[in-house]
Amino acid sequence: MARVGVFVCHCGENIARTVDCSSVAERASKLRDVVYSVDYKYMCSDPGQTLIKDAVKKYELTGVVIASCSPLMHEKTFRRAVSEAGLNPFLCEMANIREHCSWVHEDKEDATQKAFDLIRIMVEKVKRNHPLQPIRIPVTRRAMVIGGGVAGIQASLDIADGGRQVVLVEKSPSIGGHMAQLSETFPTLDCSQCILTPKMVSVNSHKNIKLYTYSEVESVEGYIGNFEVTIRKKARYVDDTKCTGCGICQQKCPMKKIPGEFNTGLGKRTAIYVPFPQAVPNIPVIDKENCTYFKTGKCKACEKFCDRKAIDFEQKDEFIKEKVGAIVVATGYDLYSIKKEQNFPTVKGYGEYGYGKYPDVINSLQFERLLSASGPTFGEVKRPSDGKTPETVVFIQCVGSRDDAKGISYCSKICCMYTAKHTMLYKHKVHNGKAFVFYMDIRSAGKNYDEFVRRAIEEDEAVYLRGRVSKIYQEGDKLIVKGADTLSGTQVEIAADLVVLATAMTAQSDIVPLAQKLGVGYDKYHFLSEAHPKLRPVETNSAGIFLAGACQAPKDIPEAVAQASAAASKVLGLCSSEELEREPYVATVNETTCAGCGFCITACPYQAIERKEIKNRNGEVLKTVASVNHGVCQGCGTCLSICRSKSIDLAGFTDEEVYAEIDAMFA
Amino acid sequence: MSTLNQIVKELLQSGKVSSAIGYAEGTIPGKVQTIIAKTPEQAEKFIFNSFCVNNLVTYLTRGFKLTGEKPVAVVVKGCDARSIIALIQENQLTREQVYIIGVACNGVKDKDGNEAVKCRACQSHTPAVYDTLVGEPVEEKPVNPAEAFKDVEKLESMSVSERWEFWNKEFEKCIRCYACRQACPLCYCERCVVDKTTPQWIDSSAHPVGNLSWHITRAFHLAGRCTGCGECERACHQNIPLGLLNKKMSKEIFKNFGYRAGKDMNAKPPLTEFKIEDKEEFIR
Amino acid sequence: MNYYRISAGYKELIEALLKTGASIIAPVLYNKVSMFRKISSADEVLMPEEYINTVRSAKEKFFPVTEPLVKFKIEGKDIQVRDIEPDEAQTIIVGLRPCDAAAFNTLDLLFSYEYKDKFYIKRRENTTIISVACSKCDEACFCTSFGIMPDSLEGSDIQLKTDQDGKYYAETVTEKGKELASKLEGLKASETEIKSASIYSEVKKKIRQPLETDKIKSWLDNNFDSNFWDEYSARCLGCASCAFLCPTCHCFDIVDEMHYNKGFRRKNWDACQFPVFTKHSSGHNPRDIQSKRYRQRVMHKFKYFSERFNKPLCTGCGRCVRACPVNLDIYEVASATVKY
Amino acid sequence: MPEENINSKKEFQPAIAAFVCTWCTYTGADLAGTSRLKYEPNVRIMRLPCTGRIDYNLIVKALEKGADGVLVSGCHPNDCHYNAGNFHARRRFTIFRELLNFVGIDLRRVQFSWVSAAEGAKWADLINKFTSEIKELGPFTEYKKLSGVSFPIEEFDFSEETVEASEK
Repeated sequence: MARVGVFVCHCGENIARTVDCSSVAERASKLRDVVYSVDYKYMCSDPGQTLIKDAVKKYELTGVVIASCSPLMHEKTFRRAVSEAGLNPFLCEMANIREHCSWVHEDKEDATQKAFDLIRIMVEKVKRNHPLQPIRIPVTRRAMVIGGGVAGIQASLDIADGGRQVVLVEKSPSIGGHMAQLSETFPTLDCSQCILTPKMVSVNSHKNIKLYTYSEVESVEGYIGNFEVTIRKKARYVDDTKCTGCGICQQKCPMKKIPGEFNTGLGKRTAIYVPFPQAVPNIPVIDKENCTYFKTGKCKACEKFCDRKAIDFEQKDEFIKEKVGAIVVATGYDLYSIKKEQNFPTVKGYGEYGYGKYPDVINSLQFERLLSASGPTFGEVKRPSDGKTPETVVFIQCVGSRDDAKGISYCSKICCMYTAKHTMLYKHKVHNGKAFVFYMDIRSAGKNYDEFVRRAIEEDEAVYLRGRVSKIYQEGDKLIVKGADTLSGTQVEIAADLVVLATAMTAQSDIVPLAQKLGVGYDKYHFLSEAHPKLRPVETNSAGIFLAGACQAPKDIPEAVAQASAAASKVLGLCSSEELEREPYVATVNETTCAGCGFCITACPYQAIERKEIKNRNGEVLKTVASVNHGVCQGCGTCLSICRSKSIDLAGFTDEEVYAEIDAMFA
Repeated sequence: MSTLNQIVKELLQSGKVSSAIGYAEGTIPGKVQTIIAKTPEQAEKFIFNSFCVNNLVTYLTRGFKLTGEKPVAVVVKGCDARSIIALIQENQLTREQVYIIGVACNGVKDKDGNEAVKCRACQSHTPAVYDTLVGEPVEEKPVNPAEAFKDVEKLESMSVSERWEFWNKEFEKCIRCYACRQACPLCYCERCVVDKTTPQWIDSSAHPVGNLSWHITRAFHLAGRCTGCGECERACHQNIPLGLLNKKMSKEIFKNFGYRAGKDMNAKPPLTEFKIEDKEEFIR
Repeated sequence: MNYYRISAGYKELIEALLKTGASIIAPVLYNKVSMFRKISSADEVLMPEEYINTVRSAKEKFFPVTEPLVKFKIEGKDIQVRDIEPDEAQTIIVGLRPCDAAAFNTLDLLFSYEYKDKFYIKRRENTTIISVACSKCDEACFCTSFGIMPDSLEGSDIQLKTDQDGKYYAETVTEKGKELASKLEGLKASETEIKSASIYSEVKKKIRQPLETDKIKSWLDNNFDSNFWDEYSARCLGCASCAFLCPTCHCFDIVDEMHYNKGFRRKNWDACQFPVFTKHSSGHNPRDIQSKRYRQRVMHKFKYFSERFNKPLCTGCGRCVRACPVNLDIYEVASATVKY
Repeated sequence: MPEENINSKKEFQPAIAAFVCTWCTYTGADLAGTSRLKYEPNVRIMRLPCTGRIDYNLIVKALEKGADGVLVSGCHPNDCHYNAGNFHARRRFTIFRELLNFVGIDLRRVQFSWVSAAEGAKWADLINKFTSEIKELGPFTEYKKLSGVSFPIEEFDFSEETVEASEK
């Protein structure tokens, strides 16, 4: 038999002014299964809590209803109190007679009646409550970072410095990401490589970081604290345990005219290559597509000259399993490809600027390479077509960005800044050069950002034209750029030597399969979704998986780094104890009645429900049912409403509790 | 082309299937019987005629324990095939577990000998999925969309209180025999929610409250799933127009989410997913 | 035997019945379904020619599909229980077929066996049964298997019969019937005996060959574990159409329905074809598969009930045959047992 | 007590059930309280984790138990604490409403809203409007009639010793 105690709080005058607390307590004492009922001035005060604790013991209460303020205010307080008296804290419920009653109603009679009703409802609920225990999940106290750009590097270093092991997975042969390709960075104009390379080296040498380059995530199993990730280590055809990075193989490779990815196609590389001189690790890979041996079966020049016998043409992709407790996704971005063929069907190409048709119409990253001291022109600005130094350069902003027609409605955020930087760096290298910038708006919010743009205009004499370019065509060795200057209301025609398009940042072309493996949502632009846009910007809706950098949205370096550090701190928080404790509000499947239709599996926002085979003693599968992983379940109860046979129940809000509440509502 | 009987005989003889479910002559006029044949000798009893209105796919649900590792053969019309697709969608069946003997159908009759309601707007005279087909595929004639939902629209044009009267008069007859549920190929729950007693969400008594609650439940649980085979209504000896409720649900599901049940084995049922841009004019 | 000549037609008889002040239950077509309902005018009734048998049997008038037995209230620590008493209204049920009238005699045995069901018994006492002999039958009828004829008097207080001219005669069977007949204004005629019309013997010939119920019973005695059950019941859908329409099926469930602190304990129809019927609270179900449940139905009809009450639990009304969605015909099954 | 006041007490007081999610609407209703906004006292709020948890059964049961109006309220789209519970609920109720309407239940009695944790004022306003709408509609006599037959609650005055049969 249930023995319920009711404790009616006056909250000073806050409740007592409109609710006749003593009469409510008196009426509550007559409710069935209520064995003790009392009112008191401040239930949350020390004497109030003592009153509750004493009553729990004296009357051997099996349930407690505190009629006072909102449970969001004091549920924890009162549950702690009853638990100190030896009662399971989840056998304590609150009737909200302050926020939902005394403060919002004026008529004392009505408010008193309502307060009594709310108590009656909670008495019926608490009678059906089950004692619950917090859920404890063991935590594998190491993390994985996917993506070795600046965000991934930062997150890895922070976690590793925090004393936890990190597995860093990078799909290309070297870490570094897009930042390694940049010449200088805004707004300080410090050399990108100079600030990044030391970090890359630290990653390689850190005792807590295990680095897998030229590797991809194959599959992800498990849940928060307990992920098992399978990594596909792609065949490099170079044994990384033997290679010293001497570089002789690259010198001897006969295939020397392959457009290099690192130099955005502007420079050439060999078939066996290291993407750039500072690559980490400094171990080459053989590009199977372009290797003479793989194409014809003859050559092996690299093998012949390798003293260390590190070349291995027989190497196969390797699969490695890593157990981690948390995952940071830092996969970065792709540059909008401008061409007709796009990575995502929602995005359209940009034919009008002649990109791909005129060699001297290039994108912003290509211009970065032209500016870079380590680039194909060793930092001299030379145009691709004939190597001439361009004397007039037109920069066009918002190529793709903010254009609904192209399927990219968002602002790519960094283009205003890097275009300003481009004009400055260009002017510093080509003193007589003229830079024109077509822009829609200048967005330069950020520390020292607007000052930077002003400098480009005022000191480095970039000409900013507010308007769009309608057409570009070739005339002799000039590119004629036709556009509008909306501020003066005139049509502008500029004969340029080089046109640089500030192309949009888009999601990684291969992000969707990864997002699906991780169970992380993404928006319509395929940027990964954070758990809450304001309050949980680093978490995802899959517990234990965090975001860093431009995989979530366009970001500049400081923002990416900041988010990476934030993600790292989340990971370190998660890894700070051996077990994770969670509120026990989780769903459980009645396997006897479950018909295994799988509707809950589809509907669960957390992918917390999986299939489970029910077998007999002989190991034969009798049926397949749904099974909730309590480590992943967040307790929303969506599965419960989807389940037609009501074979799922949710602790804390069970069907019986809810039914009883409705039954008591208008009694 | 082989006849139905030859096909069934061959399947049972060769051991390709564990059993074959089909139609056989009934004991009273206008009724056909279900036959679940296990031996080739029984093959000669198989028939197909305009009284074969039953949807035999119901026998593929778990309660009948006919499906297993070896496929079970079943005679299906175009409309019935959609129930198979739905069962596959809902993990109750795999395509390999069933050998579909499709029959090209020119329409079947209801219990009064009239063309069955479901045949009037039929667009699947030939099953969309089968392993072998008996008869020539039937050409689909265009159906007047206005015709398809005429009965639903008639009710929609009534006032709310008229509809309330209408349904309560219908539900009043319900004696809770659950023939509607048992005949439905998609009511395969191991324990129907109406049989759940802790708590008893739906009163089991055949009084007005219990009956309304049951019929709301039945219709809603089939929303987005019902393929319109009409078995519920056919099984109801109290002549409650259950199909009307299902049809209304199908209409709304299609109108709001563009989904039709029993079309795509890989589709997600509409109430298990959502679109961010789903309409919400009704929300204040 | 007493016969009352009814000079007027069927409707006049109904009108005369209405004038007695008793509540009159007769077959009507209610919202597309033929069933027994209280009428207030003779125009509502289905004429005997209009139905072979009603879809719903008249058993629900004594044993309703759902009815409260007791009510209770919990106030604080106090629980109060009150019995509910059956109403005492005088009732006349008219227009049932002999098979249905006979069914009441069968149900009487059950509801007065050991526990006396006051609701059933009280209503039965206060009711006069006027059956109508069958001048037609259909392919589902098999009453003769149980010794019931198109003009059997078993269970009737009065039976209406017709001659070739379509005139009705009332044959009074019981004292209750006689008393009622004597009270019917304007309908009293000479107490002349009239020879049973030949149409009934003609109808009898059309009815399915009688089942050999004794043979069936002895087969059932020995074949509880026969494969027969699997073979024949594999197609049973497990609905309760047969049981719920049956005039003799009488299983019920007891449920408590509550509104917070008030409750009714109700008696609801139940059926052995439902999986939950025999499900224990442990989860174990002795009749876990449909073949066991269908076997129970046949056994109860032809064996168990006979063993206790000396008559089978079936009157051959054919409702289950007509209503079964998959044409699982108990006549066919019962005949097949002995040939198996 | 003035005459007018007595009359206003006699006015029909509807029973209103509100099923709300913890994170948005319940918190929003708390805010209405902390802001001391005033609204009609007829509503009984029931806290659930998410609108995703609010099955149609809750609505039907509330009507069976005597509610004259039912309100379901949760987080605005994209604000769901559980990301998608409200989206699932939205689909479910889009269809469920149509069913209720089709069987003849006046949809003015069964309403849905998004009330965020910041919308205390919206909550107070909504409850006032909803209460006055239900007052205008009057008691849900149609459903109460069904309940009257199924569960004649007036027969529980046990003070009288004569107890009548309750069927019919």
